[in-house]
Amino acid sequence: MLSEESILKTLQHIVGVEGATNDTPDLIAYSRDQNWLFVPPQKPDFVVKVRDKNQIREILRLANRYKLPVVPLATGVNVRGLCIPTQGGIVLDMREMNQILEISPSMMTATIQPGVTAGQLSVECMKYGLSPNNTSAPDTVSAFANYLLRGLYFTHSSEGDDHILSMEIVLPSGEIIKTGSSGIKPTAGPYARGGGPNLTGLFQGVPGAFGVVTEMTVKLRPYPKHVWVYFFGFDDIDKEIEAIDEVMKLKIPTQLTMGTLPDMSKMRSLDDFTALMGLMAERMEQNLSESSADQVAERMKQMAAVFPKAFVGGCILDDFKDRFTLYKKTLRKTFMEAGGRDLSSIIKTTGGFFFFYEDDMQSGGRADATMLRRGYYHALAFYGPLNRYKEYDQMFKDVAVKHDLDPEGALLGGITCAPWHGQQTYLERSVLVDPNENPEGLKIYTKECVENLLDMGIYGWFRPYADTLDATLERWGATGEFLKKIKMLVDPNSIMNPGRFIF
Amino acid sequence: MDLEDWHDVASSCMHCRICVNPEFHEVGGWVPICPRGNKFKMETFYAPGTFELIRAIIEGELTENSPKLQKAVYSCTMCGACSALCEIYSAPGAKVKRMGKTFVDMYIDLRTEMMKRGWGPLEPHNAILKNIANTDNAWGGTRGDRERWAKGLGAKDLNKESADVLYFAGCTATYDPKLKGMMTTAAEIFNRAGVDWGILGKNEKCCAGPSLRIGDRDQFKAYAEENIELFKKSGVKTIVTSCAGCYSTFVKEYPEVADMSHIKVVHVSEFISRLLKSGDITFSKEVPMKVTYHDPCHIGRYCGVYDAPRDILGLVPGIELREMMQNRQNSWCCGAGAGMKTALPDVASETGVRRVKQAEATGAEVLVSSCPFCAQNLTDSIKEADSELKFMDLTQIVAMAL
Amino acid sequence: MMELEEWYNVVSSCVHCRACTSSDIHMTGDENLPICPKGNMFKMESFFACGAHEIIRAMIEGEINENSERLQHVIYSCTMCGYCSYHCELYSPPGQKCKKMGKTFVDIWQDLRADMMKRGWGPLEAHNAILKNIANTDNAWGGTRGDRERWAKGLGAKDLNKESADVLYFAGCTTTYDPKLKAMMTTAAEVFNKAGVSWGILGKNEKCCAGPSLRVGDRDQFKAYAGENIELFKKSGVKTIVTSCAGCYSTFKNEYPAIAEMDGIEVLHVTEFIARLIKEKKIEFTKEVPMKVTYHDPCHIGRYVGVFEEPRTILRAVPGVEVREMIQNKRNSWCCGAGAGMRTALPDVASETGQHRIKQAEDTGAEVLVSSCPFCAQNLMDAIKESDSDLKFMDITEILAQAL
Amino acid sequence: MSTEFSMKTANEDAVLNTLRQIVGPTNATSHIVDLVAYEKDQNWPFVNPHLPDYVVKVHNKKEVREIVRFANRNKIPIVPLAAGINVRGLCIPTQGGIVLDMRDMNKILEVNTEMMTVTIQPGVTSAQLSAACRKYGVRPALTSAPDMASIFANYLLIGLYHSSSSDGNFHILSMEVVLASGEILKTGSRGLVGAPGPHARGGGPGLTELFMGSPGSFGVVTEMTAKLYPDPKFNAGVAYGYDEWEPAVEVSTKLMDARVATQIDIIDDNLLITFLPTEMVDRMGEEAVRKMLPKVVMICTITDTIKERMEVNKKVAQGICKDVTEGKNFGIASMGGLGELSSGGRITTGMLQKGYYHCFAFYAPLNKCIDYRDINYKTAEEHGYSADYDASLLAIPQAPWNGQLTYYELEVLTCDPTDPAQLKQIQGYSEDLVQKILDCGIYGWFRPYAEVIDVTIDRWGTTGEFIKRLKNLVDPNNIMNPGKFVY
Repeated sequence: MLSEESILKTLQHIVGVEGATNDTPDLIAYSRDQNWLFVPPQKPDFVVKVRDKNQIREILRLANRYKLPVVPLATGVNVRGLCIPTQGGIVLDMREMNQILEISPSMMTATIQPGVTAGQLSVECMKYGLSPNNTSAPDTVSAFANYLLRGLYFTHSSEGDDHILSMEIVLPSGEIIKTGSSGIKPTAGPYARGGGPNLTGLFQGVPGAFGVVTEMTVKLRPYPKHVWVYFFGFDDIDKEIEAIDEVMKLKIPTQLTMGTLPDMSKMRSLDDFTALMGLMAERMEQNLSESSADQVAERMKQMAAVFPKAFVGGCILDDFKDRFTLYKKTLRKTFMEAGGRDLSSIIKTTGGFFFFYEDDMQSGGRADATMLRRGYYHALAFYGPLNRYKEYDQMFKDVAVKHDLDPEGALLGGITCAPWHGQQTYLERSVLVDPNENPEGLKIYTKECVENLLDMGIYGWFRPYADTLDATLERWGATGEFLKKIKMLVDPNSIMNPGRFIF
Repeated sequence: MDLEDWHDVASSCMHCRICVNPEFHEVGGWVPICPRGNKFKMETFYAPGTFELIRAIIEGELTENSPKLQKAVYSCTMCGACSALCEIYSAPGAKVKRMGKTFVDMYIDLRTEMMKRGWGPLEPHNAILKNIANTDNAWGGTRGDRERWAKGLGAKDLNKESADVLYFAGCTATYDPKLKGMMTTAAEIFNRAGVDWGILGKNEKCCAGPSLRIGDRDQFKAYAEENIELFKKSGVKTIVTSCAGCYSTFVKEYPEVADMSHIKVVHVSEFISRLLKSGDITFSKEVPMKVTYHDPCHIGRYCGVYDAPRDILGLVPGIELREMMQNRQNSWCCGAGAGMKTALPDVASETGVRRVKQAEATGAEVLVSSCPFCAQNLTDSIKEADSELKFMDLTQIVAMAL
Repeated sequence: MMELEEWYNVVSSCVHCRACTSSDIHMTGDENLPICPKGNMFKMESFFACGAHEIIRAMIEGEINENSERLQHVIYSCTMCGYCSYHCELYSPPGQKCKKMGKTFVDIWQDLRADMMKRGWGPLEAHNAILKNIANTDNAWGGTRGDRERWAKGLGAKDLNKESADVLYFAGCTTTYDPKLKAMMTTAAEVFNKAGVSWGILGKNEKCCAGPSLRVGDRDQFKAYAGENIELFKKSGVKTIVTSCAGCYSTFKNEYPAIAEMDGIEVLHVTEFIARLIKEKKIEFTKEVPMKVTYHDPCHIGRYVGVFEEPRTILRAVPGVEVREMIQNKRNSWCCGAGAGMRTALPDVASETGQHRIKQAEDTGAEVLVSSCPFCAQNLMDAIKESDSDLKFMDITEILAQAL
Repeated sequence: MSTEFSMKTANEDAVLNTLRQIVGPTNATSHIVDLVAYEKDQNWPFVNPHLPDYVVKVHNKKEVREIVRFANRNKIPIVPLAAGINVRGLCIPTQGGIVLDMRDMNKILEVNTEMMTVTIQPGVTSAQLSAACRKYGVRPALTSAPDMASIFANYLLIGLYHSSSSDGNFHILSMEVVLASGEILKTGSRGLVGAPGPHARGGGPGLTELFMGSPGSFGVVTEMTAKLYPDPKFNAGVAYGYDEWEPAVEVSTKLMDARVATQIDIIDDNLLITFLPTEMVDRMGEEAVRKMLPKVVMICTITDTIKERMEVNKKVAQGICKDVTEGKNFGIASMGGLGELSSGGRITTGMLQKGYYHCFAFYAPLNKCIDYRDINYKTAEEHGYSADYDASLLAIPQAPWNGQLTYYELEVLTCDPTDPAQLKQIQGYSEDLVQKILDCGIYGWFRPYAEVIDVTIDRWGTTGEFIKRLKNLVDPNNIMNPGKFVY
């Protein structure tokens, strides 16, 4: 094994003296995030700032030869510890590798590097009258990593979550793989899916465990000139689900979020509200923070009188006026006929949540970051069919009661995902237990919910987070074994973000 | 506060990096906002990195000093931008806001802890502290020179007489000959408006803001107590200062040392704006100039004084004010803050040059601000960037229009 | 009739698009149905037309150079219903090439069996029995010549060996020698008399049309009988020949012209002739026949020649009859299973194919399955028994007899 | 009395006996009469015919698994065949071995209108599936290949559909693959035990697309769940003929940008003729019909479940067409067979009319359409074909429209390869055209046809190497349809 000095010297030879460091202050900055309960903090041995793929290639070759773990980090903003070097090694900080290599209006594509953030991409695309599929995550996240791990988008219910056309991956061996247009030289451009097996899917959904993705070409769409945010209340969740299914099958909504709301009459103060409404309350709390206590109580009473048992909210984005108005009319008619009440105006004035998203929905932004205000954001997120929403919801409530947590203490929210086959819905149960107060309680609660979900049957986890992986492995059968084989093929020395996916 | 008291805030950083770039809708582009991080790039030099450093120091994970630690801690201009952004969106900002504080308070306590452990400050900082201790000002200027600028400008000597307004010039403006105009114009305006004002002259001491921001809490406490005594003794109701640093120190730090509630502290831009509104002074001459205004962090982000300077410029006939891309709470720091100009001049210069470039981009001929530190650094930066821009203090513009 | 080698270009242009294996959904009630009896039964690709093309190519190229039971099974289990040819003709190369030559795949399969006989690889024992019968008794069933005219006694049929008439009614061996089918001829006679048609029969001198010999592969026997028959027809001086047997009809229409000139004698199937009589108002139906029927198009008058509408006009003309179409009808009909010597050589194919058709007939809810060909009649009646269906089989003439 | 015909043949051996134990005596054969049917298809100029050693009719997954495991142990090549009508020799056993005939493994296991998914076996044909789905008021992605094709294989090889311009051409949600080792790999949501149905894509890396785009070279796919779409009750069409290509390309680009079309086809006159009913062409004579046809036709079909949306989209489409140029309106009705667009059919078999269907199919941006046309016409002329009669071009813009992803097909439909001179001509033309197109730059080939795959491998660089390593991982003994894909 090389000594630490010689490794540092080699790294500095590759990226320059300023680019590589093993000073403790630098290492500390990369050692943890708020998900410490499930991903224990760990300092890397080295931090390297890279600027281009040749540097990455040399570093990977070095790491592969001496079995040094490598953790690729685009901006590191995932609050789920995906970039914490749990086995030490090198953190490959690609924040400065943030060029938008090309935006092509005629091709409606953008070719970006890992460090490009969602806000940066949205701003640049706007100059061409275009827009990427904007993530609902804060705009400081790396758009690159968000597409790689398939995030949530304001176009989730009409465009789905696959927005990568082709990408370039550096394997630990130093080889560079081109997916999608299968890299036939000379190619007409790294844009679209070419023939033969498409490898793009293989390297998606995996936090840098198969190789370092250094470049990707993503889909753009015309800037949505028209945006309409809606919020409907339902008292009958079954009718609501039926109406949602009908609307999704008509291929109308751009984003559709749904969920049940806790019993509003129990709300007295803002703290009740925050506890009951969970994530949705953050921005409200901010809006109400200036008003006096009784103003707040008055606002709570107003809302309690109006709030439904279940809600459907979201937006419609389109660039053609008459098609846009047709969608609005059809969606409203479908929901109203199913017993929905249009609460948009009331919600806009009282709580405001959902509507603080309005300009984000059109052009991206960071309103969603308000979810982080409590200092912890722990959520169990998975994909399942919408028609089993009630079963999943009931399960979470039962487990909460079992651990004497308030069953109404959190919201099971769902976002419908195009192309809607299998009623594929993103379902998230935000867990409002503060890990600092009751770490063990949260761990037990999460473990039990994960086991129950797997027993009840889900389509798959939203992402391979640490708290879901081990329970899933035994149930993955031959597919799990096959993924291990693929991992051994691309990363025989298991240096790529080890311990983060399968092994 | 002690550093330990910040443990909860420090360990609740979500690493969401909202503090690294301002909201692009407001700014119209994806731009950096943290001078230190933008220059050194490593995460240690951004707020999330600093939070982890503080947590590591408190928890004993980081037990010995190192040049990298010093560089990380002392290259921060304390411009407060990260705090302003985090406050809106994320956890540490929300907690700090509930405490009525900002990240700057934490960074100050970090430097106090560094000094306590003998891990800092840097040599040039010690020179500043020594100057303040010996000559009551950071520049080593003699007490005698304190009042030289005011000779023949009709300023009462508040050590003996009494007046409504105490004009606190501030060391930097007093001892930097290039900035003399800031005070003389202020005096001219007071007289023109018939304001009953005076100065402390020789007895005017440094507000000790720099000592606090370098980490010498004791020196700051001593000077703060003396100054507050002096202010009470002078019996004035209002203190007006041209120096943004003094202004923020009087408004935010002094109340924690001793009761200051009986005295109202007003920045010169606020005072002039009030005089204009009350009609005590009016503009008569045309000032056909294209200008852009730089918000000094200590009056802007620290205290929310954004509109007064713009109201003034708005009333100046013939002037055209063009906003820079990054303005108000999203302003880019001039680079001089927290002893940067003396200790890490490369940070000050690089930050200043970037601000000059932003000013040029507006097509303005003159870059205006209202803080002696910004004045010094931006003037130097204009030279370094050999830009055709001219720097003028707000009061100089007012003088031209009177 | 051609040598097998002459088909080389057609068979090797098969693109294996398998249009010959299932129906075009737009033609069969939006259902994707099997169309090839032997393929549907034995499943292997060799039992479909595209398989047969490759086998022929292999036999021509010598890749298949020895006989085998498998080869015989593949070749002789084909009822020659022509459905595959019809579908290939629509878009694919072999069918299009045949169409330009004015031929169909049936010609290929006939030449293939001729080649098999030439090579001594066929036909099967059961086929040889048929050929021997025809050679000895001028009919495939071994019936005596004397019995040829027994059915016509007292029905006013002129003896065209001595007298002359406008129409020669050619009964056909199967109709003549199968007692169950006697009514087909007697009703035809009754209709002719009622319509005042001057008609006669050849009686003892009526010989087998030798269609079966051609389809079994004995081209020489066919040529001989065809020549004699054409002479007989010309000598009888009739203007029109009417036959109840679909097999004889297609042989006279499609095969005889290649043997010798027919001097413009018009050949009509009994359904065409009766439809004409109805149009000319020579006969009309008076009695009510309240019956739900479904009509099975015999391949030899339907797909081979194109007689689809006439039988239906007859049925519609009979008061009280409700005609219901099966899902596979007219040019898309499923074969009854009896064609090309199947009933004698591979009865299992005939039976299963027949029962498949019975099920389709039952699905229409009709009480009576009607057709107009003795082979179909025999096989469908047996199939009704085997699948113990409560359908009844009637020849079309029997129905109109009830309404006269 | 049923006659027994034995299938006895000289080359019966232990392998055949094992196969017969697995699938039953009548379902496995090595008789020459049965083998010849699998020996060739019309692409023999580029995939030389070869007899399989055995043909096996399988009916369920268990049989497939046992056969694959047996073949892997004895290193016997396996060629999976769903309907085998790809007319490009993908199922020709070029290295002998076992042809796995899955034509009778053709059950539609589940049509689920609530989940809008259908679970099918390999032998299910497009006609069978589209007819079955219509009963439920839904439709699968209707392939523009003839409806006798296996829709299963068509989805696996990523075909072309009557809605490729709006639904794209990825219709598989999850599938079950039997690997050479006999392991059964379940992709998408099937992989997770207890998943609520094989209906959707699960999280984590997508393995489904790994087994798409190659002719069974990575394993035998035995079951898949595919997407269903609502059966469009309303359909309209906008079709314009142009004598220049530029307006056709410009209109299509704008229509795709506006996302109003279900399908856009840009067809030149040489190809258009094959779609017209043969009687009409024979009756009027090819020359007269050619005069009637414009040089290139842009057909935009708009189908929808919501009437108003179809009207809105149609209005936008007509607006776009008018803005570009006043093209000659070309009624779809006159297209005869093309009316089958909404229900699937056999019209495209017409392209095979002349007995041989030589085509190059690849993906590339629409804005290079005219370059490819010129390359095809020039190369055709150089090899003695006439650009006006023989060489033709079809372009179909694909969703997702990013990268102006367009399917191109350059054809010569007038060659009869049985004539040695024409055979040499087409092979020369093909070799020349491959290089020219690759030099001009494409995204990738439509399918790994024989005549393009070996030329492409050396241009595929490390990606090609990586795919070889993947193939080696799943099929170490190279028994899966060897020689057809990477090696």
